[in-house]
Order: sequence, then C-alpha cells, then structure tokens
Amino acid sequence: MSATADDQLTIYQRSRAGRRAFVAPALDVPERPLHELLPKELRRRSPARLPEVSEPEIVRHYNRLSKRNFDLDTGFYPLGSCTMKHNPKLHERVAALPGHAKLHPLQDPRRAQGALELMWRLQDALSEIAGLPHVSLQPSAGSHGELAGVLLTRAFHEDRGERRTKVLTPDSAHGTNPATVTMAGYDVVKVGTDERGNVDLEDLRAKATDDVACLMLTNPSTLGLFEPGIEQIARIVHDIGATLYYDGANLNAIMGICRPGDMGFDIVHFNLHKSFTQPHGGGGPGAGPIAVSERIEPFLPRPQVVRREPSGNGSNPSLRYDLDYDRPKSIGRLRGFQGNYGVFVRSYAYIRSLGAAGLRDVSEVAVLNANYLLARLRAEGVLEYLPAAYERSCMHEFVLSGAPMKRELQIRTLDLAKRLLDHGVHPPTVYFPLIVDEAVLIEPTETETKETLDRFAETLAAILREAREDPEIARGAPYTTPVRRLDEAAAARSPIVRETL
Amino acid sequence: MSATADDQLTIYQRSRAGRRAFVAPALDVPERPLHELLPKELRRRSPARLPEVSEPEIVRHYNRLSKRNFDLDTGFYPLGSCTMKHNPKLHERVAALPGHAKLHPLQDPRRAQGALELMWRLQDALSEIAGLPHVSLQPSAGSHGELAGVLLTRAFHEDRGERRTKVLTPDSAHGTNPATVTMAGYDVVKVGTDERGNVDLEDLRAKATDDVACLMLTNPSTLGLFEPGIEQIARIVHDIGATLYYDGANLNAIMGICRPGDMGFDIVHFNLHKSFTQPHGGGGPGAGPIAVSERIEPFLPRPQVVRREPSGNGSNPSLRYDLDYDRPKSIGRLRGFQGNYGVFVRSYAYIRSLGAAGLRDVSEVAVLNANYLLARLRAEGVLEYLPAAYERSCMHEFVLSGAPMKRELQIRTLDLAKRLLDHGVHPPTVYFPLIVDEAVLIEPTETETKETLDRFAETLAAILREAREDPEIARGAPYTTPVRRLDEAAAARSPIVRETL
Amino acid sequence: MSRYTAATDDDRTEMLRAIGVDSIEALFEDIPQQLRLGRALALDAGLSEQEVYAELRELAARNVSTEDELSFLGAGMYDSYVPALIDSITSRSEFLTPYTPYQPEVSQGGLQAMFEYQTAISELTGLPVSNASVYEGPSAVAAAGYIAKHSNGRRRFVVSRGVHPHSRETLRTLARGYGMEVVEAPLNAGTTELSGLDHDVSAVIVQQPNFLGAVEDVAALADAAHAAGALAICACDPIPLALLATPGECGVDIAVGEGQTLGNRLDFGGPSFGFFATTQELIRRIPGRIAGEAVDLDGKRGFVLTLQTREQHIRREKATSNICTAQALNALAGVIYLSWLGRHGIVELAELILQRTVYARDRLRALDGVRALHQRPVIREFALELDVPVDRVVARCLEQGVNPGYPLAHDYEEHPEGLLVAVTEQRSRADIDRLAEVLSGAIAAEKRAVRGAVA
Amino acid sequence: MSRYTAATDDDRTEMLRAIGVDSIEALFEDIPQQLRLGRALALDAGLSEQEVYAELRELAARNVSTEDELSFLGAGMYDSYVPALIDSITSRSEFLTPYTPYQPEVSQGGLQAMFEYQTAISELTGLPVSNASVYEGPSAVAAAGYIAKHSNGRRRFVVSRGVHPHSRETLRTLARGYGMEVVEAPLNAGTTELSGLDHDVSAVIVQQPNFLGAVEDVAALADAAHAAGALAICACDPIPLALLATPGECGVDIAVGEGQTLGNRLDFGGPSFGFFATTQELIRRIPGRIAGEAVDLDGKRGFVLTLQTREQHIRREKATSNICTAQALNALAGVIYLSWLGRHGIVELAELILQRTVYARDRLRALDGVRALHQRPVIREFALELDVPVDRVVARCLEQGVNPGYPLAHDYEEHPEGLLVAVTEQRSRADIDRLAEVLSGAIAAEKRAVRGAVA
Ligand SMILES: Cc1ncc(COP(=O)(O)O)c(C=O)c1O
Ligand SMILES: Cc1ncc(COP(=O)(O)O)c(C=O)c1O
Repeated sequence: MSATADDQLTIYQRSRAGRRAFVAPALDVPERPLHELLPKELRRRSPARLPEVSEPEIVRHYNRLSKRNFDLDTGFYPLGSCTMKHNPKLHERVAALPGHAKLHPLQDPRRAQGALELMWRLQDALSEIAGLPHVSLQPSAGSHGELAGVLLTRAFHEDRGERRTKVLTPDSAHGTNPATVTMAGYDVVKVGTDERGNVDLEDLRAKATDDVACLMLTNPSTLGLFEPGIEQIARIVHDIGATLYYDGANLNAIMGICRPGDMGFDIVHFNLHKSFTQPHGGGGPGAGPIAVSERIEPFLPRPQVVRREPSGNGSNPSLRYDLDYDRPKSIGRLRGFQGNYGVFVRSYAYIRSLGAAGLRDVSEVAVLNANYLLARLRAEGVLEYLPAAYERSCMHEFVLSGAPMKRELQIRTLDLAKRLLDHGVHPPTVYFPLIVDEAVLIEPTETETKETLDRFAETLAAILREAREDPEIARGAPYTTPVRRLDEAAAARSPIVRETL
Repeated sequence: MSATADDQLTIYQRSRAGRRAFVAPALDVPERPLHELLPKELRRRSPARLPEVSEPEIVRHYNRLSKRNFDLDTGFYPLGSCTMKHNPKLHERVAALPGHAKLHPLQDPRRAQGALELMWRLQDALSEIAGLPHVSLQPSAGSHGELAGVLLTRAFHEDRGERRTKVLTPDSAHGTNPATVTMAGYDVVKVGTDERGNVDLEDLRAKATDDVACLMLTNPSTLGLFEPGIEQIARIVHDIGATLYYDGANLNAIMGICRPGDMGFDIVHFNLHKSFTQPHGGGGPGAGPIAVSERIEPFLPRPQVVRREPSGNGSNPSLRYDLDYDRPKSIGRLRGFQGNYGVFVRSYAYIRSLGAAGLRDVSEVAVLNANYLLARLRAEGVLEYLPAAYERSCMHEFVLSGAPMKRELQIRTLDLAKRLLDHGVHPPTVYFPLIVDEAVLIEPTETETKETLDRFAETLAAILREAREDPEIARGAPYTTPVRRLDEAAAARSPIVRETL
Repeated sequence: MSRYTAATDDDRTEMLRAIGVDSIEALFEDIPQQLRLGRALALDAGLSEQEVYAELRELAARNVSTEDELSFLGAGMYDSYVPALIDSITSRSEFLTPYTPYQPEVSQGGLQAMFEYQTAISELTGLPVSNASVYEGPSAVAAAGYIAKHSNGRRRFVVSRGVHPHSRETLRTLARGYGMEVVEAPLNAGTTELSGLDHDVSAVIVQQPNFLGAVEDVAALADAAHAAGALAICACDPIPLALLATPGECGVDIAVGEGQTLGNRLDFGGPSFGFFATTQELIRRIPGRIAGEAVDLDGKRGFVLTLQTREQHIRREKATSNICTAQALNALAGVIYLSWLGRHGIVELAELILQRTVYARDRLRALDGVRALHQRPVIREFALELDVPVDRVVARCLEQGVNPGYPLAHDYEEHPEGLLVAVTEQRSRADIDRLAEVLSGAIAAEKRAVRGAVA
Repeated sequence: MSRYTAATDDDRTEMLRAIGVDSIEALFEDIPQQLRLGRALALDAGLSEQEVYAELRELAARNVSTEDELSFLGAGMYDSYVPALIDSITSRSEFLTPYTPYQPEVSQGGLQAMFEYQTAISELTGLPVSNASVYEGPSAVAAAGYIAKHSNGRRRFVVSRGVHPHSRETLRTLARGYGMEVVEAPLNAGTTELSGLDHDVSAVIVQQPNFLGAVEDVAALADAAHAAGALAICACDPIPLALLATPGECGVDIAVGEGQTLGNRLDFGGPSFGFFATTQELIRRIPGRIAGEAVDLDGKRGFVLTLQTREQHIRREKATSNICTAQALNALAGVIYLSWLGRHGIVELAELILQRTVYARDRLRALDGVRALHQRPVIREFALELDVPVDRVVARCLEQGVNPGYPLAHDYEEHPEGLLVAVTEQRSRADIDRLAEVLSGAIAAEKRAVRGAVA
C-alpha cells in the first residue's frame, strides 16, 4: 500500500509512441482526401502532443492520483464557509439517468417537459426557502450569482434613471464580493465590523450615501454570526434607495428557520454546491441560482423557465413548461444555455428527500454541531490558545483566533492546519475572514456525528499539547501526506503551469 | 492521509441506538395489526441486531475499508492462475443498463429476446474459441463448471450402461479438480509430472484403466507449460473410453492460437472472470460456462438457450431465442435461473470489443509478457535464487522455485511475497502448484506495460539484495500495510467469525 | 485493437530480443503444428467502444425490464430497490477488482466486510456461524445437503415440495453426483407435510416462506427431522426473517438462502449470492470462504480467511466443497444493504411489504374468478388459482403493461391455473389496485372469449 | 427524515448540556423573533429514496434525449460519446467530493490532474498558458473580454456575428457591467468580415469554426486585430483543433471555448467547462485557478494553486476575475478524455467527423428544396437553407424520430429558414442517410401541404 516512485509520473511521462486507448469507429462514408476538405493553410502544423497510453494505464494513473486526494467520504472536512456536508449517492444516480444526462440543451421545450418542470419546481422551492417570489437558476456558481445580482442592481437603478457608483461590503466579506463589485463596474466601499462581530451600524450609516447602489451581506456572516440588527440594516439600505444583496453561502444555518426575503433582502444567491449538496468536485461544478423581489424581477436573466397556465381554449398542453425569452428589461444571458441542469437535478432530489422538516433539521443540527464543537473545544482547553473571535453562540460555523497560540506556542494557524493533516482530518478554513488574526473558521456541518466532533476536539488538544512540548513538530508538518509542505512562493515566482514535452 | 485508529472499527462498533439511513416509503394500505397477519409463535423473539448508522457513516465506513484493499487499478497484480487483467469500465456501464440489470429471470422469453440473444451469441463465440460445438452458460464459476463437467461425464457413462469409479488428475492440478471429483462421487487418482513439467505419460498409461471415467487437465498446465504430448494423452484417454476434461483457467494463453476441442477435449470450462475480464470482486462473482462435444451434448444442464429457426408457416417471430427445458437426458439444473447473466454481458462486450484479432493479440501479448518477465528476471539475477521450475519457454505464466533462496538467503517464498507488499505490488501466487518447492507462480497478463514488468523485476532483485544484507527485513515484512503479518494459525484454532454484540 | 494491451512494435522487438527469440510465434513452439488453428477465429471484427455500447443498448432495449412494466414477478428473485450508495461503494476498484483475499495484509477492506457480512447473516438467521457466501440460493441448498451427508452418512434427503423448484432440481442434480436419494414431502393446505421419516434420512429440507408464499411452522418441521436423527435445513428469504422466527430459534441446523433481495440487482437471474449459516458444531464442515478475526505482529486486530483446512486448495479431494470463486462482491452489497436498513429499518421494510402483500391478496382473491390457493399467513408473495387459463390471462395483462406474476403450472402440475404474485416495497397501493383492475378485466375478457368460442 | 444527520435524541440532550442551553431553539437567539418563519416551509414532505428515484425517473422519461431520437442537434453542445472510464474515475469520491485544493499536501491528485489538463489545453490551442477551467464557453468569451479591457484599457469589443449567439449575449451582459461597448462584425459568404477597426477596439472576438459551421481564416482575423492594436480572442471547438491551425499558430492572444464535447455529458446544457488559454504575457491576468509545479520540503515534485495573487480571495476588488468555484470535475473529465483519445486518436476522431460531415452536407444539399448556406470548409457542423418553413419541416421530422438540427431563425433573422446540422462520431452513415430520407420526405410533404393550401 506504500506509494512507489512511479506514483508521481504525469500522464505525459507515461506516454510511449504507439500506445493507445481509443479505437475509432470505422469510416463508413467514401473517404475524401483531407486537402480537398481542409486546405493546408487552415490546418495545424504540428500535432497536439497528447499522451499515448493504453486504457489500463489511464485507469491506473487516475485511480492512483485519486488516492493522493483527501475527500469527504474519507474523513472530517470542517472547511468553514464551504459546507462540506455529505453528498448523497442517490443524486449521482438520478443525474445520470439518460433522460437528464443525454438531453440536448436546444431540445424543443415540448420535448423537454420533464427537465423544465424540474427546473420550475426547483425555482419554486428555492423561492419558498428564500422568501422571495422569483428565481433564476442560470448562474453557474456563487460568484456568478453575485455578478448577476449586482448587474441586476445596476439594471434596476438604470431603469429608474439613476447612476450609482458604489457598493458596500463588510470588511468580513468573502473575496468574491469585492471582486464582483469591480467586475460589475462599481467601486467597493468597505463597512466595518463592531466588537461583537456585527456590521458596524455607525459606519454603515456614515457610508450609506445616495450614490450607493447596494449592500452585499452574508448572514450568518462569514464569522458564523447572525446579524441581530438585520432589520435596521435593511432599513438603512432601503432608505437610500439601494438594494440589499444576500450572499447565500451560509444559508445552511437558517433553512426553514428564517428567510432572507423576510429580512428585507432584494436579491439572494444560493450555492447549490454548499447547502444543497452538489458535490464540490475539487473546485466545481456548482450552481448559483438567485432569488429576487418583485421590483428586481423584470431584469432577471433570460431565458426564464415559466409555467404556462393552460388557457381556456385548450392551448397546447405539451407546452406547459417553457423557456421565456421575451423579457425586454432582462440583463440578458450570463452564460450558455439554461444553467447547470445536472446540478439542479441533484439539489432538487435533495429537497424532495428532506422536505420542509428535513431541511429545518439540517439547519438545526448544523447549528447544534457547531455550538457543541465550540463547547467541546472549550472543555478541552483549546480555546485558551485559540479563543473564539467573538464570545457568543455561533450559527453553523465559528471563528477562532490563533494569535495566542502563535504567541505562546510559537506555532501559527498554518502549522496547526498542516499538523491536522497527519491526523487524517482536513483542516478548517484558515486566514479567513481577514479581520480575525490567524483565523480558523470551523464548519462541521450537520452530517457529522458527535463522535467525529469529539475526536476532532481531542485531536486539536493533542496537537496543542504536542506543540507545548516541541513546536517544531507542527512547524514541520505534515509528515504522512503524499508530499510535504510545498514552496508556493517559489512556484509563483517562476510559474510552471504545464508539462514540458 | 494517515490512517486513524477509528479506521479499524467495524460497522457494528459504529452503531448508536436511534441512528438510521433507511427511510421507509409511507404505508399506503390500511394497516392491520401484526398479530392478525403473523401469529406470535411464527415471529422472531429478538430482533436482528443490525447496525444503527446514518447514511454518511455507511459511505465513509466502506470507503475507508476500500482503502485497506490492494486492487488492480492501483498496481501490478501478477497472481498466477488468476489472470488479473484489466477490467474495462465499459463493461460495468453496459451491465448496468436497466434492460439488462432490471430484467427479471422469469420474464417471458418473448419479452427477454435481447438477453437470450446475447446469451446465444456468447455461447456461439465460446464454442468457436473452444472448438467444441455446444455450450451451457449455467455454471457460476470455474469449480462449478468442473462439477458440471464431471457430472456430465457420469451421465455420459451411465447412459451407456457403464459404472466407472475413478477420475485422473495430474499432481499439479488446482485443488478444485480433486475436490470436484469427490463431490461428483468419484475417486481421485493422481498422475505424475515428468522432469520437463509435462504429464508423465508412463504413469498415465499405467493408470488409464477401464474404470477411469475422465482425465481432468489444465493446458497450459498450472506450471504455465503447454503439454506437447496432448495428442497422445487424448488418445490414451479416449482409448479407454474416458472423457477428457479441460480446466480452462489458463485459456488466456491460447485464444485464437489453438483450441481444446481440436486437441481432443470433450468438455471445457471457461472462467469468464479470468480470460474474459469479469472483475474478480474480491472473490466473485464469476461464471464458468462449459463447452462440450456432440457426444456430451444430450446431457447438458437445463434450461439451454436455443435459437428457433423461423418455421415455414411463419411461427412466432417473437420467440426466436428461447429457453429449452425439454432435454430428457439432461443432468438437470446446477443452480437457480439461467446463470450469471450480468457476467455474460461483460464478457460478451469484451469479445465484441476485441474480435478475433484482438483475442489473439491478448494471448500473444500474455505469452510475450510472461516470457519477457522471465528473461528480465534472469538478467537481473533473480533466477539464481529463484530458478524456473522448468527450463523452457513458458506460456502466459511461469513457476519459480524459492528453494535456493530459502537455503541461501534464509528467506522463504512467503517472506518474499510479504516484502513485495511494501513495494506496492501484489505478490504472485505462492506455494502453488504443490509439486514445486517454495513455488512462486507469476502471471503478468497482457494488459501490463513493459515498464511495469521491468520495475517488478528490479523490485524482486532489490529484495533479494536486501535479504543478502539482512534477511530479517523480509522475514518481518510487510511494514507499510494497514496491518502487519497476521496470526492465521491462532485464528483458525479458535475461530471468531462474527462480531460479538 | 490494442486498447487494452500496451506492447508497441518497438516494445515487441525489444522484448523478443531480451527473450532471445525472433518472433512471438516462436514462443508457442510447444504447441504441435497440426493443433494450431491456422486461421482467425470466426468471430466478428472488434468494435469501437461506442459501437459496443450501442449494440449492448440495443440488446437491452429488447428486454422488458421491471422499469418497463408493472411487475409482480417474484418466485425467488424480487424487484426490490437497491439504494444508490451500494453502486457507489461496490463500483470502487478497491472492491470490484481484487482477487479472493489471499494476502490479508492488503485485503483488510474485503476481509472486514466479509466479517461484517457474516455477523449480519448470523443475526438474521439466529445461527452463530456464516460463511462469506456461496453461489446463489438453489446451489446453497445442494451444498447444505452435501454437508448433511458428510455429517451423518445417511443416504436420503426429504425435501418439501414447498422448496423452490430450482432448489429441488439442483439438489437432485448434485445429489446424483455425491450419491444421495431425494424424495419429496408433499404440501397440504399450503404447508409441508412430513411423514414416515426413518433413519435413512440425512436431512429434511424446507423453505420459509415456501414457494407458494406460505409461512411454514419451521420449528415443528425441525423437531420432526431431529426426532428422526436427521438434520434440519431451511432455505429462507432474508427480508421476512426480520419478522419470522429465525432458523436458530426453530432449531434448524443449516439455514441457506438467496441473497438477491439484499441490495443486488435482478440481472436476469445472477450474479447474486447464496448465504449459508449453521451451528457451532458444523463450523468445520461449512463450504467456502470464512473470514475470521486475527491479530497482527503488533497486536492489532485484523481479519484473515480462516479454517482454510476445510477448503479445496488445502484439503483437495477431502475438502468440504469444491467452491473457490464465490460471490464476494454481491455479499458486500448484501452487508451494505443490511447496514443501510439497520436494526429498525429492516423491520419497517418487512412490515410494509407484509401489509401490502396482505392487502394485495385480499384485493385479488375478492375478484371474480380468483381464489387464494391456500390460507396460510403470507409475507411477500402469495399464490392464487384462476377459473380460466392462467397463460391467456397473463398474456392479456402483459398487453396492458402489467405482469401479474408467475404461473405455477410449469412447476406444479397440481395447480394448472395457479399464479404466484409477489409484492415488493416498490409496488404501491396504486400499483396493486391497477393489478386488480387489469387482472379482473383480463379474466372477464377471457371468460367472454371462452363463452364466445363455445357459443 | 434524519437519514443524513446522525444526532439522536440522546446525542441532542448531551450536546445541549455540553453547550449549556436547554433547547436547539436557544441557539438561534440572535435571530429576532419577528423574523422567525414560525411555520414549516411550504414544501412537500420528504420522501424515501426509492420514491425520489421514481419521481426523478418519471421526470426524465418526459424528456426526449439523444438516446430517444436520432439527433443532429449541435450549436454549441454535441452528442459525442463519453467513454466509460470517465464515469468510473470522476465518480470516485476522491475526485467528486473535495473542495478546491486549498491544502495541496492532501490534494495532489486534483492538482496534478489540473496541471495535466492545462498541458492538454495548451497543446490543443498552441498557447503556452491555460487555467484550470472557467464556467463554460460563452462566459469564457466574456471573461476573455474582461482581460482584454484590463490589458489595453480600450473601450470597444468587435465580435463576429459568427460567434455563438449565447457568447455574444453573455459578452453584452457582462460588458455592460464592466463598461464596454460591443459591436458586431458581419458575416459574408459564411465568414467574418472585419472593417474599420480603430484604436478604440480592445479586442476582436471570433469563433472557429463559426456558429454556421464555417472554418474561419483566424490568422487573417488576428492579423487585422493586431494591426489595430487590439487583442485577438478566439472561441474554439476543441475537437476540430486536432486538424485546424491552432490559435497559437494564428497569433491569437486568448483562446477560449466550450469543453463539453471533451468527455462531458449534455446535461441539458451544463455543467460542462470552459477552457481559457493565453500567451505568456497575459499569464498574470488570467482568471481563475491555475495549478503550478512546486517542490516540497524534501525536494519532491508537487503541485499547488499558483499565481493566487490574481485571485479574489487575495486581491479582492483588484482581482482579475471574481470566479471562485469553477468546473474542476468537468475539466478532469476533459483531460481524461483527451488522454483516452491520445495524440493519434484525436486526429482520427476529428477526421472521421470531418468525413461524415462533408458526406452529410453533400447528401443534404443535393436534396430538392435544400441549399448550403455557405460554401466554406466545414468540420462538424454545417448550415443549410430550406425552400419551405423550417419549423414545420423540423416538426415533421420529429414525428419520425429524427431531430434534423437547430433552426437558425431564433438567432439569425437573416436566415429565416436556416438549419444548422451537427454530426458527431455517434451518427453513422446509415443515420445520415436516414436523415436525408426523412428530411427530403418532410420537405416534399411540406411543399405538397403548401400547394394544397394554395390550391
Ligand atoms: C461567503 C462566500 N461567498 C461567496 C462564495 C463564492 O461562491 P462560489 O465559490 O460558488 O463562487 C463563497 C465560496 O467559498 C463563500 O464562502
Ligand atoms: C487452474 C484452476 N482451476 C480451477 C480454478 C477454480 O476456478 P473458480 O475459482 O472460478 O471456481 C482455478 C481458480 O483459481 C484455477 O486456477
């Protein structure tokens, strides 16, 4: 079971001239000389040097590579802000049904009624969960949903003849928020966080000027805290005529408990790959549907999935669900076709499996698990070195600061994270949110058992004990992983981003 | 990536009262009290203490367990006599098509024409490969095929009014052969092997008396050698009125090159899980179809898949392929239903993928790889300690004897095998065939690359070098596996074969 | 054609040079020239992957699967739902591709799964010892017979006519080899009637529920067997065991059965697995692989194949069975399935099936032209008898997309118009109601047709 | 309902005690009472696994997939064959479930696969730098525009009318945000006509082959762009790149494209992946993740996410893109697919498609009532123009189980009766012949119907 040196070869290094996996179907039409069909000057001069390998080699290569990954089905993965919950296997099965997986996106809607109905029902469910009446499934991920949201904001203001220039984001915001703001042509204005971890209302009021188009907020925030002043915040934002945007990355804390729409948000994005269990795939695919209020609706991307009410004169019943392109105020498309349908199938299956009670249970247990883990860490003495950034009960995740640990044990948050790898646990998110020094953001999710949380707490305590004895151990970690610490700085200085052939 | 202690728990040890993965569909019929439906005295008194675990736990448990297995998609697996060739992924896909996987075995043959045609075509292909006119797909594995074969032999003799009592098997035979002979009510008579590794013709002649019902032979033999005297052997056996049985475990060496039927064999079994790539599944499933000569045909198990020729008067075209039960001389069924159809789908797909030329290429490369590896081991000096049991060119596998190694380096074949584990290679078959002292039976198969064979040869050489320095290392191996050497003797003395709850 | 082989022309040249021959042909020198085939095999040319897929899909499309009709076929294999996590786990190469775990140090995954499986089977059957699987249900019955013969040396099996016809036939086939006589005990009012058991009887073999769906009084049957000094062997359907008195509780010596419903596909009859459980006394006679607990050099718990001296590779002609490759992957699916159901889930599932089965029996027996074939308790399957030719009724139902069950005539000439109807958790009340409607219509139409023909 | 959560009642009690509160409710104290929902969500009750499966299967059954008809739909996504080994690998939890590889020591599998993917894209496009994926083709075009804007600060994009309508629209949507004007360059005789490029032009954007299937002279277009000081951006279909002059050879600055045909399913339009390749000069402006080589403490080769200072989590409002989650798993399928094809296979595949496409175009243009829309070389798709209303002809074909292609009218009012026909390796000569027959019949029928209506 030990790794062999051979494990490290790339697929290109395994290539040998003449090997192959692919066998082409026979040419069954009269063959015409290539130069007649494609003049030489349009043809490539040198071949693409793809690897030459047999099928067993490809299978073994990628199987071995897979073993160099840590994954959710192997162990605990409390990566804060990422909602690494169990990915039910049923979802892969239903998404693979040929009626879903082999459906061409340009199929006539009459011949894709199942797909359109599924999308419509998913819109409906997301609308209910968000507490907002309209949904577009189009965006491909959270940050794409953000972009949609800010572009909607722009269209909304422009439609009213207003040109606003700024978007507010808390200093605790995820990086995609300010990046999105710039991409959508606005200037970012940062709003501070108060000593309890909430939006600093004073600062917000000061910055809430009438050239502000929008406030983007995550609630619970990236600190894992619910904004108790959310109603005031909404009032301040709406009073200046701006929109209130909900970054839904943390929706897992509140499903069925409270709703962004009821809090006053105009636009919400969902991360179906977080709260709704689309597997993360090592960095996608995901989907970032958005839900919006009535006033934003006219601007939604096109096409929109609609249900046509059967008209009195018995209009075509085969077109009950349709794609509506006739949206004159729409901001337009954000991508090709109708969105990441394969993801919709999975998330829809999830919602159907759990129903209302199940979704609420998800959030309750997510919050219970986080608070329990926090309590357990306290009981283990871990918080002495890694105090909670804010002393209050958290939602589905919480932030510790490794600053005292760094000071007193001479190990950094990074070292702690790396040492966890040797214990078969994926580290939490580290150094985010930026406003907490040596931050450790821990999100256990609802699908973990109490035993797993207990073991994690004990492991952290053990690492701290070990560091008290000998900090060098953590500083040199990890030791048992396929590679040890990698020199990222050197890699970025002179980047090698492809194999030299 | 390191294993945690938690890795070793059984699913029962993970159980906590109240957890569950299963959600029952709603009861949609009027509920009747249980005691009305099943009187108490017919009911079980205590529940089956199955584990109580949530779905994420089950997934993680078995995923982790899987990582404690070595497999063919991880590395080289030269387990002699087992033909550990690549298992094409296409086969899993086609076997899972609902039309195959969800077909009830008692479906009306008119409504299972695709399945019956597939079986018929597979029979046809196997018949051509074996050079024998009739095939039954029914047996579930090689040893089941053997049993079918010896029962056919019995039926054949009894039909002629003869009662024979003995079956001959070479001393190199696989254990299933003699075990089968006993199960079929015959006495085993062992035939010796000559100094070239062939059946000792003198001994055979001496034992070929007219109370012998059958000779069971593997060709190439379990020594990886082709019997050059096969024609003489067949003559001897047929001269006494006995049948000649072909153990097809080693068919991978000769597909498209020569055929058991042409050699004079009456009955052949195939191991679809060896030559025809059904994945071994950690010990099955497999399938052991048999091919037979005309004189054996009347006795084949029932039902038999047949093709009905369309009759002149236009008889039912929907019954072109059928199950024929009307076989008065049949030995009867050997199992439930029609055999391991899921295996047939895979092997049929394999035959269709490769065709005649591809199958021949399989055998050529299997033999090339084996001979090359033997040559490479010689070049590495490995044969000085582990000489080939017989000095001649081998077929698809070859046997070394670890006796000199044991004598000179003080490590046994077992130690060598265990030390290989630390190098990420599965050991060859060891201590079989029984007639070679400290036997090592190596079958590389055709799907391995030259580089893999080279590396294996170098690894063996390195282990021998290491043993020359310090034999203790090999004797204590393995070191890098999930567990180290296990005390099998103690386990067998007081067997614990289930978890105590 | 070389997609699965890697030897390029250059490789071949180099390898042949290393071997010291100048052609691959030369490696086959031991094969007498006159035995060489000398032509290509008469098989169609190889195809690309997409073409093979298309062909296999076309063949599949000519089968009517349980997804294509409303099926009440059972009679030994059942259209039960296979949860997705089973595919996900059993398709992992680490479980799918290894051989039988001869090297325990790198096979702990498979071995521990076997141990867990054995525990589950032991719990289900109430017997302390289970092996790691045999081929399937009917051959498990025959394997049990072989053990009985060896354990008491008697010469006759008494097998209930309620045992699956395939099991009875398989037993006969194999018994002929190992030299045993097989006689049948009749059914009376749906259950087995034992009489005249003498001291030649090696084992009495019954099935629970029996082939006609009736729940047997297994304890009484086992008592009768033991009274004659014979072993009691019971073939059981595993899911009903969640509710029924276990073989262990009934005094059965060997419990076997078909494992397909435990997380395995129908697959037109296989591969599935057979389970085999017995008492502590018979542990050293059990066929096939058994995983056992062991400790490693460091004192760590681990698992090995144990009691190997029973087996063919060690004991050869004295082995307790010739089985080698069994059904490990299918048994793995079995233990995952049972863990998925869990202690309470299996009871809930069995009760759901029971309730729906009783509903279905009551619904159908109330139809004009339909009688229940027996009055015994049933649990997932029941037998009916029709007033009109069952084959023609079935054909009429099939036309409407309903497969009403398995006609008994093939196996029970005493029930020429018998029909065996199976209910699984995938058949809802609405499905059963539809069956009732279609069956009733078919019978009425058949009656009209008969009257029409007569008139 | 708790199949995915494990907290039993006992667990809950114990955990709440440890937290020091007496109800879960208490943990939500920060949420103002008046904001609590106070009712259950109005969603249907949860279902068992088998019921969810049945529902999703029922929905799937109401879609006509490419397995259910003979489909010549393309226009950006193609019914190409996905080899089985891709499913087998990408369904492994180790690839399926991890997050973006933030911890490289336990993510070498994913990172190395990205590096291999980048190499393959670089080889295909002839450009030295590829990122690890963006969302899909059209948004990749818009992302390329964003880079162009930042690299030269100019204010206008010139986009060929041969670029996929979805790409053009997506570009417009996003350009409106980042403040760029978009103008279209017309097509003439099937290919892009550029004129009047001035110094406001930031980038010229073309597609190869273009939406009407025509092979463009990309080198000439790139030269024209460069002459005006603009960047040349080319959206390419990856399989034809096996034969066509690469973006790199043509002097293109940024090559993007839709990766679906590289081993990804149709999935009604997603998820697939977009690829993004560029020159060494633009490496620090590229959006999204990039895997780079690194060495570990022991000097061992490994891989990391590199150039992270471009990205949103570091650079925030100054990032080169806001992209975070991208399409890693789909790109993995892409690199496996390309390795499966291999150096020669990709050429063989492209040539097969080319030959069949030309055969199909010749076959169809010869039909009565059909004209080729342009005479340019085509490679996997071509546009026709019909004499009769295309919608009605398509409807007639659909009735016969043939989907003849994509009507152009929706996107090109200048081609009201245009039809875009795509050929993949899964459409055989016999399939094309059948299309010809059905299409010809449909046109004839339509002509008759028109004549009949007129008469
Ligand atoms: C708080 C927050 N917002 C936005 C995002 C961006 O989502 P995505 O990765 O789906 O684009 C993330 C993802 O990590 C997040 O945690
Ligand atoms: C030579 C030989 N014969 C027979 C068998 C038995 O085959 P099976 O395991 O399929 O029953 C084997 C399997 O290892 C074998 O190698």
